[in-house]
Amino acid sequence: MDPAVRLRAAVCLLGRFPALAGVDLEVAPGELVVLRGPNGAGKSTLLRALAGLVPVVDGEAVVLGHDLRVDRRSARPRIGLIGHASGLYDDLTVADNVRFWCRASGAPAVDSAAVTDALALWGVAGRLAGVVCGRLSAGQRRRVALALLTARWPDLWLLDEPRAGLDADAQVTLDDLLARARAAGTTVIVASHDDGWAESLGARVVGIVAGTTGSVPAVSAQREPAHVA
Amino acid sequence: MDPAVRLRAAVCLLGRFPALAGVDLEVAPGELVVLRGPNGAGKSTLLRALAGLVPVVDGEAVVLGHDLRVDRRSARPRIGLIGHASGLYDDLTVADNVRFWCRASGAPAVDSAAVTDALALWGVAGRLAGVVCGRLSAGQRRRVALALLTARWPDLWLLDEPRAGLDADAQVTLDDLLARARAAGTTVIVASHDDGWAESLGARVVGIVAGTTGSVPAVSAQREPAHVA
Amino acid sequence: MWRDALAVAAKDLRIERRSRVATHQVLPFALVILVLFGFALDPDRGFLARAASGLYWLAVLLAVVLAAQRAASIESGDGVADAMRLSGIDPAGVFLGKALAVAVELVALEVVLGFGVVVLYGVDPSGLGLLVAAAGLATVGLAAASTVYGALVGGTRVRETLLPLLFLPAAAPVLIAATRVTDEALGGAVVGASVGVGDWLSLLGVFAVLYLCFGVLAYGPLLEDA
Amino acid sequence: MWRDALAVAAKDLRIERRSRVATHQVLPFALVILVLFGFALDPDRGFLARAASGLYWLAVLLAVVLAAQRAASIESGDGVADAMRLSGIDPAGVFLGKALAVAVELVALEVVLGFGVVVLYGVDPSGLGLLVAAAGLATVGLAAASTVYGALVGGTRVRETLLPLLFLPAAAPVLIAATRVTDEALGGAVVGASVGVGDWLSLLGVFAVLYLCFGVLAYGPLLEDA
Amino acid sequence: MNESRSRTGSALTLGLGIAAWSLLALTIGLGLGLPETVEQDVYSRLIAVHPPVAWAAYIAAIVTAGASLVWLVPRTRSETADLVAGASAEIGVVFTGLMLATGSIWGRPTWGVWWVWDARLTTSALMLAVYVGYLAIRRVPDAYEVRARRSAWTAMAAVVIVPVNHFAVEWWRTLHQGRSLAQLTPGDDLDGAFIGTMLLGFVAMTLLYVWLLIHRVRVERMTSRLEDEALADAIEARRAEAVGAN
Ligand code: HEM
Ligand SMILES: Nc1ncnc2c1ncn2[C@@H]1O[C@H](COP(=O)(O)OP(=O)(O)OP(=O)(O)O)[C@@H](O)[C@H]1O
Ligand SMILES: Nc1ncnc2c1ncn2[C@@H]1O[C@H](COP(=O)(O)OP(=O)(O)OP(=O)(O)O)[C@@H](O)[C@H]1O
Ligand SMILES: [Mg+2]
Ligand SMILES: [Mg+2]
Repeated sequence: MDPAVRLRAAVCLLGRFPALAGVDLEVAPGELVVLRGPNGAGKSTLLRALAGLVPVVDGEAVVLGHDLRVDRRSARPRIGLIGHASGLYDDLTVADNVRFWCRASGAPAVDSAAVTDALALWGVAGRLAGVVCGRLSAGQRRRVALALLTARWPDLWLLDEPRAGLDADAQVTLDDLLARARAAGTTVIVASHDDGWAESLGARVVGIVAGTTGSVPAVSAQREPAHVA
Repeated sequence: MDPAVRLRAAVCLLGRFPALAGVDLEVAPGELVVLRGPNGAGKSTLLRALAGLVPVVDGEAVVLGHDLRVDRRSARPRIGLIGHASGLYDDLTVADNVRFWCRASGAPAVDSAAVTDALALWGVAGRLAGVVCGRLSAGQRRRVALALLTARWPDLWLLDEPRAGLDADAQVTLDDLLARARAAGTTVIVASHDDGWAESLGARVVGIVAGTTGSVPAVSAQREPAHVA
Repeated sequence: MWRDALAVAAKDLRIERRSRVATHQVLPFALVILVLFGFALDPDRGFLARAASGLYWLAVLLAVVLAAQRAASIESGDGVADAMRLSGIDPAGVFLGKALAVAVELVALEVVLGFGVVVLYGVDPSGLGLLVAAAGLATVGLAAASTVYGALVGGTRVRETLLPLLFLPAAAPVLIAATRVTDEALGGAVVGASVGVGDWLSLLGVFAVLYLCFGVLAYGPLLEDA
Repeated sequence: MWRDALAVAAKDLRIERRSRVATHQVLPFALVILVLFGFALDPDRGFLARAASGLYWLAVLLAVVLAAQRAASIESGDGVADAMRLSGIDPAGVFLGKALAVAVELVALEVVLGFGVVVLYGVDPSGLGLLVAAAGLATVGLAAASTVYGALVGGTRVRETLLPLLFLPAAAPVLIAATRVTDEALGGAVVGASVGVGDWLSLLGVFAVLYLCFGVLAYGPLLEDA
Repeated sequence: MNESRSRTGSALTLGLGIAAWSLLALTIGLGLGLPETVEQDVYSRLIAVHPPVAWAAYIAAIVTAGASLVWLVPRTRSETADLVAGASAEIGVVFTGLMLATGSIWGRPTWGVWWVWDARLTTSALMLAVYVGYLAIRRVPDAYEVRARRSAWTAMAAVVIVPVNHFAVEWWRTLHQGRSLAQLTPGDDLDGAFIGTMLLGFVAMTLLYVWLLIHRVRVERMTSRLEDEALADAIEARRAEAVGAN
């Protein structure tokens, strides 16, 4: 059974800068992988590239059986990405956002059990449903985005620092969710700076430094940060 | 010697919503306080209110000797705020941003030792200095903001989830910085969801729930999230 | 495609209902433009009545720019463009939806502006049938074109300025054609014009169809880059 | 205050040097507007030459809107407004700096547009002294006013649409006065006009002074609420 | 095309250049030889330059669109296509400017003004605006693929102005000359002389355009090659960083 993600010497450019300068990554279906590396190493870029949002200009890149260099779009419906930004319309209420994105991303209907459960699970039902997303707190935006992911439950999850901004309670919810995902055989790739957490997840840790996959540098080794040329 | 911050039954509105509905907080000069509470409890709003960015509409609010309800501006030059947003111009390079903000915020001159040291400390000197801020990674933006704070070294620091997005290396730098701040008698108020870290700092923890200061609820108690009315 | 289009249009109109940009800002803006024309074209010489149709459509055009900017800025919210691309929603649907929303706002705008012209410039409306036909076609064309260019500049951080630069010249044919038809309808027919109303109407029609097709084809690729 | 002003102006101009919005986009846009006017005001009736001054200033006005939008959007970057307020920089300085930057761009724009009008509308320039005086005062006034309104709408998420709505009517006096003076300079003096050039010039001057003072005083409070 | 690494010239372009310039000289020579017509005296000779320039502008616009189409079709996609589109647009803007200039110079004696609000003239002016806009879009910094696709679609939309401009004279009454080729009356030798020089000029102008285009494209290709090399270095540097960090 072929891997969910296979990258070989993949290169991605942001402007003219090689944010990814040769990444090798192989993730088996149902595997949980944590990316870690110094700021600016290219974790976010890597996740966006896997989602087909950043073109891979060199090397090999296959996601869910689709070659990203040929076709960046076919894999997307089966991918969920939680990035630094929430992807919600500031002028729509939580409820309206959920309704629209469920429609758009082929998730279950908004009034289905899956959606209502997900919203309740992340504590964004009730009063919050009527609040305009532009007014939400950082963590609440995260919660809504995660609720949408939970409701959609795609095959490949790409989570960019998912814990950032989540309170203790939501962090527990997240851990439960990842456990369920693992049980359900969902492939999950997480970018995180929280080593303790990564270990507690029992995930395979992949180190990224200066746009290339390598051994995870020790903190001391990073004293001279990687991105200072 | 009167406190650096004194709030009594302080109330703040966002739109028509009482994001702060009666906060009592007293922070002695040189003290390190960590705010913790569920998402949407009002931590960010509280920090912004202390910085005079959100008007306090009721109760008592004195910061660095200035009554916020009378004058929200006088205290600012002595305050530094690291919020969810970095406050950098996307179209200017790191160097240009630093130059401008040093000029603007009455920090030491851009070529002074203080500034160059701070930039080096946070690893945003060298190559990054020439990169447009819009291209920086999440963590790199944080680093630049923190470097500016370090260079300015105001009397009251308001840090909103300062660790978010920082890599292991930068997290160490942050801890060192907070230690130095404490040694220098600088007052620091941090909002964070990372309990372990708060304890490791040996800070006084203040709990905020639904816009009011109270005892820190246990995680179990939060199962029914505070913001679901 | 069509269901997506409806969902998107509904979404945009709901946002409009909440933020009231079109009704509270674009519309007054257009009226202000009419008044400014009045100032600029020293009325004593009284061109206004005669130039009314041209000014009317010029005001519409400028208002469309604002409407399109608003429509584009809706999609430029934090991470929204990415979410849109990831959602796998049919880009053609998105295009049609957004164009539809803009068109709806435009119709309302044109009606009000019409009254504005009648009152301010003292023209007396006639040949309504013709006017409606012209306005209808022009509206579709402008909505489609502005939506396309909105997507074109959507990705860049200089939307405000780039959109008018690209859109206005492209929309010039609509401006002429609609102006000529309106002249005709108002009885101010240009003597000896080698082309009749029919040709102008068909020009409007061609423009609309052209940009509709163009949008349906190009919107996907353009979204990719946004 | 002045040092702050210079720092801010330098910053804005550096951003302009980097993004080239004014030169590559606002300027062409203004020229397009001139052409469109030619279109809309069916030329054969030939009042273009006579209406030239009005249209010129109208084009300038619309270009100012874009320039101001750009200037405002610079300050709307993530957290920038907060940083500005926290920095304790003198708001009056910020205002003067931003206005200065806009004014610099405006001057260039007006010159180029001037040539455009001469060529396109077939006016032959005369009374340069008068023109320069009018343009100078108008520029200061427009830069100041647009900056003030930029700050006024800066906080809202509907900048694109709200700014023109507020600014254009406020700038109407400039439009009228400048137009009249230009008419005068071009020798197209309106017969029997009750007010002379002097009055119009002083109106421009008053407008400029008024908005400069207003900005210096109001900018701080406006930033607070942004 | 190894030599193009060092120079933008080649035997081909040399020949082209010579042909273009000599033909141009010939055209101008003939043009000056043309009789003065009553109403326009010497200016009627501009017919040797003005229409050809205008057509060259058209060709440039069409080539831009064609190259963009080639780029948009995945199978034929190539960086060269994008470069051709860009270069052709740049040259086209120059020619459009010349068209407007020569036209205005011609208009001054003919119509008594530099400019009239005639359909042809207006659409020509818009043509300039459209392609200035296109170049503006090209200049917006972005990843190569992004920029190329965005520009390509813009070019597809922009080219519509050409037919509009061409038929403007028919679609609505205009002061400007009608499409002379359509109304060429054989046997009238004066007309013949004019038309002849005009066609000669057309050939010359086209050659000139091709010559310029080739050079421009080669320059662009060199710069892009330099960028590629710079990129390779950048990748190396980034990898080196990684090694350094471990
Ligand atoms: C700024 C003013 C002018 C502009 C922008 C302009 C533009 C053009 C353009 C775009 C064409 C190509 C027409 C086509 O084949 O589609 C053209 C052709 C031509 N122009 Fe002009 N023109 C101008 C002034 C004049 C004047 C003043 C004259 C002479 C009285 C003139 C005479 C011609 C002639 C004879 C042709 C070739 C006719 C044909 O076969 O199309 N033009 N001009
Ligand atoms: N135009 C550019 N010029 C120079 N460097 C650039 C440019 N664009 C992007 N970069 C660099 O590319 C990298 C992007 O990395 P990315 O955002 O993926 O980092 P990350 O691993 O997610 O970091 P973080 O942990 O801070 O989120 C950054 O180092 C950034 O400085
Ligand atoms: N217009 C409004 N209507 C309803 N609720 C609002 C409105 N504006 C703000 N709020 C609420 O005010 C609160 C703002 O809280 P704030 O951003 O300070 O939370 P926080 O403690 O920083 O949360 P986090 O830990 O997620 O950062 C949120 O609960 C938000 O839902
Ligand atoms: Mg990141
Ligand atoms: Mg917060």
